[in-house]
Amino acid sequence: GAGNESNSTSGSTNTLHGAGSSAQQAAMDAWRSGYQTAHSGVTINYDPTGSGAGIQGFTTGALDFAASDAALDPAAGEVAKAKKQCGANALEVPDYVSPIAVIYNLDGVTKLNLDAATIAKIFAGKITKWNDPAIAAANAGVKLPSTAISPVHRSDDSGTTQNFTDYLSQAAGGAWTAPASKTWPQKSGEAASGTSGVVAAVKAGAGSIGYADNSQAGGLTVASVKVGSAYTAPSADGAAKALEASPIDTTRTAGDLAIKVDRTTTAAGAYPLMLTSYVIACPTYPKAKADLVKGFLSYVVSTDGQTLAGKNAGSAPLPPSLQAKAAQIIAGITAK
Amino acid sequence: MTTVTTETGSPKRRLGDLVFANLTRGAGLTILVALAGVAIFLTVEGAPALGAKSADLKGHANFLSYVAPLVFGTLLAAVIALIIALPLALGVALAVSHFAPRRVALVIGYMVDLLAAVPSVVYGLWGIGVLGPRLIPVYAWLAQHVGWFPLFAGPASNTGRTILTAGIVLAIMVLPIITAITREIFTQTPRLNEEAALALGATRWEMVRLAVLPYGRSGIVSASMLGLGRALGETMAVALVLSASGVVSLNLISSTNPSTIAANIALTFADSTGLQRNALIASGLVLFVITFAVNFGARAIVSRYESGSKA
Amino acid sequence: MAKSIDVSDLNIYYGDFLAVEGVNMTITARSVTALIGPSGCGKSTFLRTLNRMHEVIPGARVEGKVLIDGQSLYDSNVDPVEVRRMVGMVFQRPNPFPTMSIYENVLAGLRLNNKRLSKSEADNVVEKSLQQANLWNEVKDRLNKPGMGLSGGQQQRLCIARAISVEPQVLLMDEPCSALDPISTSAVEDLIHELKEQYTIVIVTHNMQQAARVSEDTAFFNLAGAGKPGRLVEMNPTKKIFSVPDEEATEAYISGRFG
Amino acid sequence: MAKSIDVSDLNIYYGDFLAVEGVNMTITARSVTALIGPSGCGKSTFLRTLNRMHEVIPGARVEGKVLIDGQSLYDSNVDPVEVRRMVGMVFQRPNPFPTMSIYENVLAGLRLNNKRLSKSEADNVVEKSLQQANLWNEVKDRLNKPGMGLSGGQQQRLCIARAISVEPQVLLMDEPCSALDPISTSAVEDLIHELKEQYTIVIVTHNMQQAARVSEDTAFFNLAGAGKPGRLVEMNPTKKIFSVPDEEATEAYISGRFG
Amino acid sequence: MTTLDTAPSTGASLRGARLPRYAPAIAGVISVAAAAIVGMSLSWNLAGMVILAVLIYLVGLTTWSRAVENSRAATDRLVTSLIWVALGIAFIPLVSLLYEVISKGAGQIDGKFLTWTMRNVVGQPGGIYHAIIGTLIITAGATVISVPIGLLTAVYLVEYSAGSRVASWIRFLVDVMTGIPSIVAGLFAYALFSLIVGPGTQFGIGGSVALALLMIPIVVRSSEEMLKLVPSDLREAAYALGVPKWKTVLKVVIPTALAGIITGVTLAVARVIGETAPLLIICGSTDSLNYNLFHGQMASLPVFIYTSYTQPGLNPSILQNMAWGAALVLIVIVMVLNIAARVAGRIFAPKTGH
Ligand SMILES: Nc1ncnc2c1ncn2[C@@H]1O[C@H](COP(=O)(O)OP(=O)(O)OP(=O)(O)O)[C@@H](O)[C@H]1O
Ligand SMILES: Nc1ncnc2c1ncn2[C@@H]1O[C@H](COP(=O)(O)OP(=O)(O)OP(=O)(O)O)[C@@H](O)[C@H]1O
Ligand SMILES: [Mg+2]
Ligand SMILES: [Mg+2]
Repeated sequence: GAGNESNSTSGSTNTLHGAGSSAQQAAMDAWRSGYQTAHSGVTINYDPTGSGAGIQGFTTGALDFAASDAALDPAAGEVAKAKKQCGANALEVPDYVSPIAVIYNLDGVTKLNLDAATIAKIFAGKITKWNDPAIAAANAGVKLPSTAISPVHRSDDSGTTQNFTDYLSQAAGGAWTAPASKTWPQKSGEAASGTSGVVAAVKAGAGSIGYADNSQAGGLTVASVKVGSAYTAPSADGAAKALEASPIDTTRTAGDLAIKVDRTTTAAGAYPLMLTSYVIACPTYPKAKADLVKGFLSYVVSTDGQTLAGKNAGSAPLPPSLQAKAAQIIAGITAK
Repeated sequence: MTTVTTETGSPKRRLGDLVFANLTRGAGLTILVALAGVAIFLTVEGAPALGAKSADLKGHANFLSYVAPLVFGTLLAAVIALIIALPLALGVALAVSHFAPRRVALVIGYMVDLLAAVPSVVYGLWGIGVLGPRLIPVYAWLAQHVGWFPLFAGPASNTGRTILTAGIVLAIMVLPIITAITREIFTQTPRLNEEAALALGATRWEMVRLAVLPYGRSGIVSASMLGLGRALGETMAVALVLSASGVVSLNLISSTNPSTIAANIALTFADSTGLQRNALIASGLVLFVITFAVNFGARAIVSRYESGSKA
Repeated sequence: MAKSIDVSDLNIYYGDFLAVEGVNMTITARSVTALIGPSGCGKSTFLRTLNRMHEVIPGARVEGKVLIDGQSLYDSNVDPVEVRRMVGMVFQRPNPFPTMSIYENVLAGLRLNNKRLSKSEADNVVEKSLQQANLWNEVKDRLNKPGMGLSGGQQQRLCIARAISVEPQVLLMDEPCSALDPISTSAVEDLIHELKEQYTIVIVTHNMQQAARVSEDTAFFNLAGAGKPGRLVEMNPTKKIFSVPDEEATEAYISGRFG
Repeated sequence: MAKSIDVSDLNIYYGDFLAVEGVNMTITARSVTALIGPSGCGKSTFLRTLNRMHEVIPGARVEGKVLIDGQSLYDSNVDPVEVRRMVGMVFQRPNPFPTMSIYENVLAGLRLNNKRLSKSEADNVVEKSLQQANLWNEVKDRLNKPGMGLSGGQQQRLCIARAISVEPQVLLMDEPCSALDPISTSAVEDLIHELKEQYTIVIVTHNMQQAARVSEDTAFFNLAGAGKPGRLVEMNPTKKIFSVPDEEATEAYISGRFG
Repeated sequence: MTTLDTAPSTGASLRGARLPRYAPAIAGVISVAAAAIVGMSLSWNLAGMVILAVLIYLVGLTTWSRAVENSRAATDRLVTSLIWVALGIAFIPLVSLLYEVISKGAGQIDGKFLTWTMRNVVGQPGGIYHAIIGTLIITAGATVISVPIGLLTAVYLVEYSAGSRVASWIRFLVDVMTGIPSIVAGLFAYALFSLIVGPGTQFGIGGSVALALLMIPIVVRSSEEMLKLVPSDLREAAYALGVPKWKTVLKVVIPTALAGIITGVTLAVARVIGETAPLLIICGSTDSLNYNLFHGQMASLPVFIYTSYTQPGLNPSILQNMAWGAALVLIVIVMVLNIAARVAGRIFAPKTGH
């Protein structure tokens, strides 16, 4: 047996299976480890297969819970399917909030200000040189070279792309015409798989710019984004503030905390280019599982859990009001 | 006069033969069933994609226009790989079988096995981390000096993650397969034929041309076929290395490249649902059909050679 | 110009195994020399050292000298390819090239020399060689069929045709007739008679009568005992060997009372 | 109990190619019958029909009858495996099993037919068979070495040992001596003499002297012409064939003046 | 020279025109020197100089040989050189790759790395025991499925089919099967078990089935080649001893071909053991140990490498370094298999020499 596994129980009934958002993986690892350490004999599997697969696995009953970068989509029938699977309206709470950084690699430029329209034009291939007047205007005093801009995007489908394009389509005025989508909508620029792929590509290519989860921007220079009239650098705090400023979707049922993120907020210090991710579960479970699901998810949204995620995944803790609501919803999980 | 005509295999069979023959035939039929299973599943699950809307097809109007650029990219990458790998592989195989001293040949053999032992993911990591960056200046040079040639039109990628890089990585990955098979065939060349050539005063290369290559001809074709098959379907290395934008372009050195079917499936399958997934499976079916067609062509070549030599 | 061959103190090894030991022999130009001896005594092995075919077997090597017209065969600056072009060989087992037609098989050697042959020249060579090998009549209607489709004896005669088509100066034959019927055999023997006018011929044979019929000189090889290397017991004019051999062992072997 | 063989109106085909036509022949039990004839006339082909080895070649088939002691070989309820167990065969080219040692090669026939042999029984069979094949002295110290490591002649004698170790009732030999030296050849001939006391032996040979020495009856095969099938020209007691043959062609062939 | 006008005139002397034995070495030294001088004066980088040196060598040696020897010798030298150049080119990536894997991976490997799993390990290096075990179990499963089917099919094709139509179909479809992309095999297994067991099922045996689908054609093809190479002489020898066909196949034909068959199977294992795509779909991933092939997600080295590298979390270097370590372990496992197979191959190989 393994040196660190005395009584591995993978595959037994003390096991939860979850899958979905790959953005949540680092946080999930921390939560699982924390929970498994505190409750020996419990195994919680989490497969970062992607949000869509997570929801699908959940609605077909293959999973005990799912994590998704987008709330269940009523239009696509996801809400109804989840309801059918659970026998009642599914629970859905945000558990993971993380700023998305615009990262770049430009020799000698350590600080860069960009507004949403400029970012949109860069990624749409309309601005092709770093010393373009639109960039220069926002960066007085910075010596911009004439290097060609090489925008890097995700080649795989991802929640990061979904939130990034959502931001562009809401905040860039008319500069970005495509709707939000987890698939990159342009046919130009460099494509890389996974956050680490984007980070690596930006690191490798002089003049590159890309977007990635802030926690993984590791070592790269990060642009500040125009919010209101100021330029704000990505931070956990800023993301939490932007989330706080966003309304909850009131068309949803009581257990469904879907949030309509306001990308155009002007609240001071807010950073609206961020990703909000949810955990989805049923309100009732078979007896053997109910306590386990309730216990684990409670831990996830607890202050401890959120702090741990912040430490290990660089995410922003949920704003207190939201956290309280989430905890209350999860506490309502019961045994069948 | 009673005339009895006996065909091969008499009617009376022994029990052992009966059991064993049917066992082996059963194994063969299992393969047919498995293959039919794959084809049927892909067809059934892929069929709904024909009715998919552009929202499920990354903005393409219908499935055909969705899959066409992927087919193009798949073929392009595989052909680049084969063009690079085949001469190298034959060279290595001949070195092992006929040119290197026995000890050296043994070492080369181990090295080739080592090359085959490297998992495709690692090739992907190596392609991004080592090969791509090394090729940046080469691509810049090509774009500058031979940019008039459509293959090198540029602008050169500044990360080196182009379809040419992917092709090179694929070439390295299929090299051991082609080498291993051709080497095996080459070493099996009957000594009698090799000696016949040498005794006629053939140089080593002439002996190879006279006795070894003709003997290995169909082996070379089937080895290339295996290599091509792997290059067509290779997933992870391409998914990691290639900067795929889904365009149709013969430009080998820019950062805007065609994607391949397999890489596209790998990158988007997990996060896909409903008709998107059907479309991916249908593209898998297309890939399947392409490999089928490639193999069909290769078989035709092989059988033409064979019938030509026996007649 | 045919060549004489001088062999002195030749030891022949397969790796560490000494197969043939201490051969000293002079083979006269424009004559036929027969090698006889019991199975496994190293006749084939010795024969192959005369055109450096021995060294194509991994680990095989020789010690000693082989001189062809005074030129050492094993000198470091001698090209084995040249040697083999000059010293042709016919093997114990027929070995036509399996992918080639009969026609191409005969021409294989000439084609190597980059000779651009016109169709009619090639046709001539093929016909002449096949006729010399007494095969022409049997195959003239299927020259474009594969050489492997022939019977064993036909294949062997095809190989002889192939070897003589390049007109070597020395011709080594390792039991060339062991798969041939008497008609073909006597045709080959006639051919040997013709060729020795120009060429030096060395032939291994198990057939005493054949040795007596075709050769001027005969060399008798034998094993000193089980596990011991083969060696040359006696070499003398064939007439003498078959009438009054110097050695007891030779007489015993030839008369069929052996060991 | 040795068997006599009756062949009537036998046509032998390779696919559509008629190789041998209209053979009628009676082979006496407990005697040696030699098959002679020029290369390609179908001696090997005919021989292989006597133990149904012919049919293992794809497309090969026969028309006509072969009776062994009155039993038709080609009846639909006859098991070819049984036939071959009863009618042993030695081939033109030596073919020892490469994965087996000399010892195992000799025992292959018994072992593969599921005979349980004690160690000492096995040792006896091996020694006896190898001695009969005149190979024992050469290999007795390396019985566990691979059979492929022997010289051509040694390999052939190993194959003879293998064939006789299962004590067949008829023994077919396709030029068994063509790769053997005279010593081994005469040992094999002696062996044939011994065996014919019990067994029926059919031997293909190119060596007239051998045919004359070993056989009671001789069958002469010939081709009626190029491209025509081979056929049996004459079958008669060997003495008669070699002195006053019925057919002109036979005499021409035997005396070396042919066609 | 009286009668010789018909014989090849080059045969006049054995010696004559021949480059010295060390000619390639001379040519090598000269071309390296020339390339270095040109390269340095134009301040090229090493790669440029090496390419130039190779070109000078190829052209120089061939020209020299053509001038001194003859065109056939020159061609022989050119081809020989090209073969060595091909070898060199083929090994550049191997050396680079091994350097990369070893330099990044070797430092990772210690007792903990090999005996721990990733269970409850966050933000610090853990171990890959679960992935090693998973890979071994899944691949063993695939081998157990594919070798009997593959070998028996090959026997059918070579020994029993006698050119039947079914056989030509099987042969043809096996060829097609070699082209099945691994990801399609993964999709197949996923769908199969979704139907049999339930939607979205992920477990080890699914991976075994997917890998077996990839292995079978390789096993069939290589075994078929090897069986075909067994001389028909041997089959006839056995038949003539009255050995039934099936026994001939089992006791004579297969043993003779065994070395080649084992090599083929090993190549097949080497081919699939590093497959990522199908396992990603059908085996999922877990950070805990799972010995049960038939239940629960199972980790495997390739998937571990892929997920660790692409989703390395907050402190990317930890998991990415572990990925390199795991890559090294995977390569070593395959090499050990290879060597074991070679040893086995040698043991079973037909013995010829003394
Ligand atoms: N390739 C080889 N490797 C090792 N030993 C060999 C090889 N070929 C032959 N020998 C050994 O060398 C010795 C001489 O063999 P060789 O074939 O020269 O005999 P031979 O006189 O031609 O016999 P035969 O009349 O049967 O053809 C024998 O002991 C044989 O076993
Ligand atoms: N496997 C085969 N397929 C087709 N034709 C064959 C085959 N084997 C032999 N033949 C043909 O059948 C005829 C008889 O051949 P066979 O080998 O029986 O002659 P043979 O008398 O034994 O000759 P040799 O004395 O040379 O051994 C020849 O024309 C030969 O080309
Ligand atoms: Mg010999
Ligand atoms: Mg014959």
